[in-house]
Amino acid sequence: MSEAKNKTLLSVDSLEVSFFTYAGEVKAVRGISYELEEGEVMGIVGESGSGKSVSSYGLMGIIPEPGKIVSGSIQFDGKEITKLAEKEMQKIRGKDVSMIFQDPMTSLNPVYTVGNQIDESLRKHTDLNKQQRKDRIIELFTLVGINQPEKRMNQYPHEFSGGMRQRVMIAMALACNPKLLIADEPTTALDVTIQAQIVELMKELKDKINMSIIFITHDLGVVSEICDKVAVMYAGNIIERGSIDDIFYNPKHPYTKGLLKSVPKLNADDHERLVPIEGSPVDLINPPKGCAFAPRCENCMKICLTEKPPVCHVGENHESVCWLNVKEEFEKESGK
Amino acid sequence: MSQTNNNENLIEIKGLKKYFPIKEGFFKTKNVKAVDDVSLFIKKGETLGLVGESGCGKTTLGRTILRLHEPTEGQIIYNGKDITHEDMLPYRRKMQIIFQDPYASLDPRMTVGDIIGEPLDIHKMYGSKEERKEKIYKLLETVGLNKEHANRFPHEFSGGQRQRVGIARALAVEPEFIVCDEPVSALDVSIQAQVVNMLEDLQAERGFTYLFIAHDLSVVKHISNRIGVMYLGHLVELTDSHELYKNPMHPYTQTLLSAIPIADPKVSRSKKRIVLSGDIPSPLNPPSGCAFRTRCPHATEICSQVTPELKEYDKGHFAACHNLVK
Amino acid sequence: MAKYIAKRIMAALFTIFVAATITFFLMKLVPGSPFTSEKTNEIAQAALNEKYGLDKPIYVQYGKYIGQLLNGDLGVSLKIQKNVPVTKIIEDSFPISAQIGGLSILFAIAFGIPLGCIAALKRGKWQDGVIRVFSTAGIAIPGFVIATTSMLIFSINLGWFPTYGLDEPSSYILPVFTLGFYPMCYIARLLRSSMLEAMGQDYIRTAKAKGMSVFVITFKHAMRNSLIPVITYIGPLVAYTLTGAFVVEKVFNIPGLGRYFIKSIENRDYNMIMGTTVFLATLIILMNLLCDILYKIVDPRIKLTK
Amino acid sequence: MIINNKKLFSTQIEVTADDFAPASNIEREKLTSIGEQTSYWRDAWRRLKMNKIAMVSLVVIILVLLFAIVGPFLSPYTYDQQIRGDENLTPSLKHLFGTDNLGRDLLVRTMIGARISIFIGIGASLLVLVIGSIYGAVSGLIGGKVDSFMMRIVEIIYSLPDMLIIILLRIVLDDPLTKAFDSGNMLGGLQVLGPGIIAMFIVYALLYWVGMARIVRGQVLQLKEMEYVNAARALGSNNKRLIMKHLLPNCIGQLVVTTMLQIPSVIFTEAYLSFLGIGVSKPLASLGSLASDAINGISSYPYRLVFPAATISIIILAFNLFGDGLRDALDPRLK
Amino acid sequence: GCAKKDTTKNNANTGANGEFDLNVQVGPEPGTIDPSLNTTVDGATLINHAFEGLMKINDKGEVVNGQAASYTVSKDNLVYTFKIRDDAKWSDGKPVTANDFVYSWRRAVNPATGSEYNYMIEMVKNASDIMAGKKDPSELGVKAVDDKTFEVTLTSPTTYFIEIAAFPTTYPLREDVVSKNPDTWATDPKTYVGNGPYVLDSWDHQAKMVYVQNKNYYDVDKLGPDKINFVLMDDQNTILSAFKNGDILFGDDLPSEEIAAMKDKGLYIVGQLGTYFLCINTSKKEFSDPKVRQALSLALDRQYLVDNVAKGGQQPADTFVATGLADADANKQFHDTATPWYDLKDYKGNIEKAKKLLAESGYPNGKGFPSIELSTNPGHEAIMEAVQNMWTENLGLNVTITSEDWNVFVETRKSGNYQIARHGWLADYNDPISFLDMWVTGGGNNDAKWSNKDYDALIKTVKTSTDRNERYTAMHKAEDILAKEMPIIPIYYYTDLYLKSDKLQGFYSSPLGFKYFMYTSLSK
Ligand SMILES: Nc1ncnc2c1ncn2[C@@H]1O[C@H](COP(=O)(O)OP(=O)(O)OP(=O)(O)O)[C@@H](O)[C@H]1O
Ligand SMILES: Nc1ncnc2c1ncn2[C@@H]1O[C@H](COP(=O)(O)OP(=O)(O)OP(=O)(O)O)[C@@H](O)[C@H]1O
Ligand SMILES: [Mg+2]
Ligand SMILES: [Mg+2]
Repeated sequence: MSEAKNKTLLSVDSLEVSFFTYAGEVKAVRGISYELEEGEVMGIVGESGSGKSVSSYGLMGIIPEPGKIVSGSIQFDGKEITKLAEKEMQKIRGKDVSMIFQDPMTSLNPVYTVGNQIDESLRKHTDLNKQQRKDRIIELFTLVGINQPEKRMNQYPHEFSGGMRQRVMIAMALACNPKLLIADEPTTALDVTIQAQIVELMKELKDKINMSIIFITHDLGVVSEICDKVAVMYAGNIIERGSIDDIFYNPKHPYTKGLLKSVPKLNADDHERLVPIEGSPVDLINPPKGCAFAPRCENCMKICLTEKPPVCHVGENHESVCWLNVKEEFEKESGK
Repeated sequence: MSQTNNNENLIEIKGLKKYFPIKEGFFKTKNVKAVDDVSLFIKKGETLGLVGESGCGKTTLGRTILRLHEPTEGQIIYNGKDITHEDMLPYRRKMQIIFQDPYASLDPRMTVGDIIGEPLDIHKMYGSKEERKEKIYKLLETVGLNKEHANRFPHEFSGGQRQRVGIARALAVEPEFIVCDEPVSALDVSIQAQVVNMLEDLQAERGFTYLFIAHDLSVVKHISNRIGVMYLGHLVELTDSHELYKNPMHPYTQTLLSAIPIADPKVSRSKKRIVLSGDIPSPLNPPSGCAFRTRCPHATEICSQVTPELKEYDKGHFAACHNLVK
Repeated sequence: MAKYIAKRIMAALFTIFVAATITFFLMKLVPGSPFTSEKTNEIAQAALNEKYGLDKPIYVQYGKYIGQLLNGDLGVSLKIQKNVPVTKIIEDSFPISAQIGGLSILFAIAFGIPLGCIAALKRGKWQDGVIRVFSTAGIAIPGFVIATTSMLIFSINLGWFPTYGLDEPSSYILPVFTLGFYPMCYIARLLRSSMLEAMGQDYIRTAKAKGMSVFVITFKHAMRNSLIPVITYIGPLVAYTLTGAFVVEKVFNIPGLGRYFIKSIENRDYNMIMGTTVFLATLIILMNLLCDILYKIVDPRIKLTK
Repeated sequence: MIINNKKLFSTQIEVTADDFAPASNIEREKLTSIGEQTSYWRDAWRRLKMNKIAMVSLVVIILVLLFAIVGPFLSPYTYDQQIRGDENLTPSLKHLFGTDNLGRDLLVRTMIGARISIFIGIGASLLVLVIGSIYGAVSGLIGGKVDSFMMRIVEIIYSLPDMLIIILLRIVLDDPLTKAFDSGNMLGGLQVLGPGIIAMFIVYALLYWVGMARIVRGQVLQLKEMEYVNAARALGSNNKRLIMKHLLPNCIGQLVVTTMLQIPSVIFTEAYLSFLGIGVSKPLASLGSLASDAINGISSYPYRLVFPAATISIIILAFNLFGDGLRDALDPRLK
Repeated sequence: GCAKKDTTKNNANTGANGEFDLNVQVGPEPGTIDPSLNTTVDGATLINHAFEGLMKINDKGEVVNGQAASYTVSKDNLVYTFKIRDDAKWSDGKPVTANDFVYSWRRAVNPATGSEYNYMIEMVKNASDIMAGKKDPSELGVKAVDDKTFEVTLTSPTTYFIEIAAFPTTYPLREDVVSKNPDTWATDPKTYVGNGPYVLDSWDHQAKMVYVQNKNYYDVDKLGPDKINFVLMDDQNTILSAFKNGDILFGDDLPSEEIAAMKDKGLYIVGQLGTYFLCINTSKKEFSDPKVRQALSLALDRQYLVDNVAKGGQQPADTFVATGLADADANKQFHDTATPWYDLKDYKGNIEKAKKLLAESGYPNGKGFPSIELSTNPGHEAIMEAVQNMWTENLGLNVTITSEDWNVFVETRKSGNYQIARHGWLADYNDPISFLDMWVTGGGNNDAKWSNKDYDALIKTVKTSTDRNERYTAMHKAEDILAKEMPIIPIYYYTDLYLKSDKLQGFYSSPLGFKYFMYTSLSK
């Protein structure tokens, strides 16, 4: 956890992203706000389809067609990213902000050597000459733990295993020493032993080059290992965010609580039944009027059905977006 | 899990091998030894968990048992009958499989009703159209969906719902034995719990026997009576699930256990994990001797020369390692 | 590699043999002979049949032909260029057809690929609409119409190009254009859809995330991955186009091989029919093999195995 | 604990105790009930409707069909009516498309030609679709030796001289077909079309499906690795079921597009087959034969080429652009 | 097109240094230019520029001495003796001798050569037997009396023999050259040694054949073009385009639909010794009644067909033997003295007659008459459509059209597996018997399967008689029998159409359609 206040690197304010499809407007991200300091690691967790990836594509300016940023602002390193021209964005992408994608198997272009694909980025963003670039690639490969870098850089992605490919992706993302690294489920496709390697690697790197990381995953175990703070997303909203301890030991939102409960405990001696969150995810074309989680929420109240819950500060740097917090306050006030 | 008193083996496999011939370059064919000499049994009503990292041959083993792959060598015995060379059609009704990927395993152009109805069609399990419909609705209900869902297409469902459809399809033939091939790996935790609960409920109700494959030890441990650990086509450890967690013998099992991320920041901060160096070797070129020796912290001379056999070290606790002293 | 190719060639020889056999018997089944004429002269025809061995039982003729074929001898033309060895006719005319055909394929590729890319890139925009309509229209206009009208407009009305022959460089323009127009449009269509597919792939997102320009993304990352269907299409096309296109050769009076395919059948010039068939079969099979090798070059994941 | 009042107030809500009463299950369920329940086809149709180019094409197709099917009934002339004194007329009010050298009205001939060409184009393309896709699917699914053998056959058909086969077929089929037609009712409606067109369909059935077979095979090679194919196998599906229920339906986009591309080539091939005595027999006309006849008088009577060629282009354009739209609409993954 | 005229290309018609290089088109790639093997008119044109026979055709269409300085005929009209010019030379400078003719004539009749037109010299003694393989070629009735005297003995008197002596089959060949490569000597400019005005210089297959002047030709000084480029083309539109563009000054074909537009723009229409007709399969029972055949014939409006479909300035046919053939009186035409089969002008009357005839034979208004299949081959459908329409409208018959590939069509017609088929006949020499001979019972070309004893007898008379008047009377009588029996329905007499630039002077063509460019010149 960060003690002294560092410089804010990124601040996102009421970001909304929609996909304009034939079926209607898919409101994939519905107004999220957060800040990230230098050298800080933020985890984003949440259900599949809750907008974790799309919101980070927003940061990179690579929202796929037919998606658009509808409103909101993204301040990165003092620049308003949403207003930058494509050419300007190209200069930032891969240099100041870089991203590791969910699926290492498909995120590398199968027809070019991995060296070529990293080199491309260096050529674009640095003034290094050919030899220097090669040296840099070798350096990066060594950094991410790929043996025989000279040989490996001339191989094609399909000649690498999943874990190795993910390392290549990381090396690619680190090529220009970015200030912000967005890691979108970098370990989901890997198995545990390899996952452990990657997580260790990222931790090391964070310390070495003091970059900020946004770490997207739905594996709470991984979050607890690497993150300083966590944002929990549901149906395009951040419904709770706070420090890692806040979220794990003092969750306020029923969804967060449910999420934590549904993880099977390895060390439980007796067989106990898992506690899932019943119900299924929201249709983002017609999101519920009130709280998106209401249909699945055990504590659902009348107001949840009709009104959007407010953002409540439930602790220092701990926010929860839920009427329950209001209810608590309300009850306290009305002296119940 | 309800321990069954029935000691009868529903499934028994002996020395099962499955090699995939791969043309390497232009000259030679090489074998991918996806499953290499695996023997085990599953008792009636029991859940056998199978873990191991990606590519170690879990899926192949599961599918070979169902004869979706023809075994290269070895025997598959179902309910006392050797079915290694039998016509499988009648057994398709008794042995079913739930697939790893709920997105890929449902035909995107069929309605959910037709997907679930397909096994009924194949095995002609209904007299009239009405009956077929009824059966489909019943199955949907069983897995917690409702009949309106029958006319929808898979892409309209969430991952968890799709996995339920896959389960309903497997249940349609009223099987005795189900291979659950990583049924929850592609789902996020909240939905994963829904599916796991449902599988457990069904087993309790109907006495199913499961082979439950996953690489996530915590889920497997939750659901299984016994667990087998695979590494590169070999079964390296097999024992009761509690025993495995408490007393892992094989160094690979130990690594696996230590690598599981715990959703608890305090624990994770304090935890010591064994981080393996090196990548998983390719099943095309498995290391000589013990397959794990290239990554094993305790490897010795002998490991590179002799393939260790699966031996019973404790009662019901099998492991394959040279450096275990009983 | 060598072994793979050797194996493929063995299979190819067999295929050619079967194709030749079928053609041989088909050809003999069809009424008429190279010496059929409106003015019957039975004596002369009998003499001709004897001279060229057509009086023998069909299996004898077949045996003899296959024997010749194994020696690389395709016999002599019976009608079209009487008594000239078929191999010589092919040697004379194939290079010309191949030249025109090769150029037209280059033309089709050189314009079809960028058009397809642009359409994919500007999906849904007006450029896409224009290219889609244009390329579909190109497929919708019969080749003989394009050939004849372009000759009428450009050679006669405008007088830009000569009406026949290949004496000047400018005389290549119209035939190459007409021959290449259809494949160009086809390639554009094909590439557009495979590019759209490729553009949706994860690695394109990766490239974007690296800050690559649209140009690099399109032409470096997306295109190479979209070429497989184009190669599949071009394979047999190259074989057909190199061996000449009847319509274009006829209209522009190009002394290529293409006209012989039809003429030989019209004239029942048996040896020419066999010669052209065997030649085309060889080329088609060769192109298929080449395609498979090209796949490998374009996409290193593909293994050259059957 | 601090309530972020600003935010709360910005929502302009007065909260009361009642608001915090638990909601009933029924109320909650109301939220989840999805408004409109669409079926696959309705969904596809909706997507198609949103596609402007496809809809315009559909309208054009309908107009062309009206032109071809209803048009001839509205015309004062018949397609084979030779009007003495009206030879070689340029387009005028009396004959909108002009007349040919026998004094036949080209408008009605173009209409009849469109009717024939559309019929042949669609009919033969469907034939190619059926044969090619089944052949390709079988080859791809079974794989191995069967596959290479089947692909060798395709290669052979590619290299056989089609004209030879066509001439031969023409002869072989002539007698039986004429007899069948003479014997009357057994072939029912086909009689109107004449033996030439039937022969043409047979040619397609024999020769021109190979391209389709190659394409489908390629698709099937990919699709058969899909998990749902394994699932169907695990349920006991045989190959036939796999092909009909899973593999072919999942190639549908490709099939639609390729079939649409097949239509022009059928229409052109028909013109060329007419020369060999297969296809429509005179004085019946197809667009292809009208166009190729007109080539002979292109300098003097350009309009004779322009109208049929333009009709061909419009038909094919409409079908293809519609096909593109259909492919997109039929893909449930594209929202 | 007017934008381009000043850019007339160098290769078109004027050579590099003011030479006269003529570009013409007379046909597509010839199958062969071996005089013994040739069967085509365009092939003959190409041969005529490289070879010369004993006789040749002059610009008036007359047969005049060619390589022969003179000739004599024996009293019985059976022995012809030709004196060969002293200055007759081969293109390589060797003199032309009587042996060259002996060799060539023997070669033509030798079955091993495979000559299809050797029936042209059937009348030479023993020719038929040799062709049938019954006698040795050396027994042919030709001999070289000395180097410069060539003697031919005929089996029967043949009035048109002297014309035959101008036909390519009879041209001399060089034994030393030909026997070395008997099959291929005529495919290579190097071995293509001729005795004609020009020599083949190069041959670009399917593109062009270049002929240059033969310096050893006796008449070399009078030759026109320094070089003749025979451009080989077969697409009618392309020929027309090339002609319009001035790329060629002569073209032998054009699309029929463009004929009207090209009138006065270089289109020439000349008569040709040929008739276009329909052939009725008289062996079919529905056509066994001559009245039916008459009716079918009368119902056709030939003037309409010629004006609107054929369009080539053809003359509607009212007899079988074409115009352009001399009658007994050489100054009159055979056609003009023949009795017309019907009145071409009175179409309406003809139809009435046709209807009556059809009714008489039991099919009033065509009722009960089986459906007629009209067989044709590609390229002739338009005329058949018009015919179909006339029969349907005028006689109430049901007619379908079947179009077949040329070879198949010819076989169909020969085998008698048809009802009515289109047909055409071009004379091989200038004598009506070339037409009438066709319909003798069992004749190889009698596709009508028609038989008439009187007719056969008349034809026999014609063939054996040496009396000009007797022959011609018999031929007229024979034709009258055809008129009554009507196994064939004449439609029109062929014309030869070609495009010739006004600049090209001195060109002429023969009644058989051979084209002569050797004496052409360019006008300014
Ligand atoms: N191209 C697109 N067109 C339409 N909707 C899209 C598109 N891409 C994403 N969406 C929608 O946006 C929503 C958010 O998707 P996103 O990928 O951000 O989810 P996620 O939280 O990353 O899920 P996961 O954990 O599965 O990666 C989803 O409902 C998805 O359906
Ligand atoms: N059809 C096949 N042909 C060739 N090799 C195969 C085939 N199927 C599987 N393999 C190989 O066999 C090995 C075992 O694969 P398998 O799918 O059984 O692994 P797994 O343990 O199920 O992995 P995961 O956890 O990723 O599902 C892998 O190396 C795989 O590449
Ligand atoms: Mg995501
Ligand atoms: Mg698996």
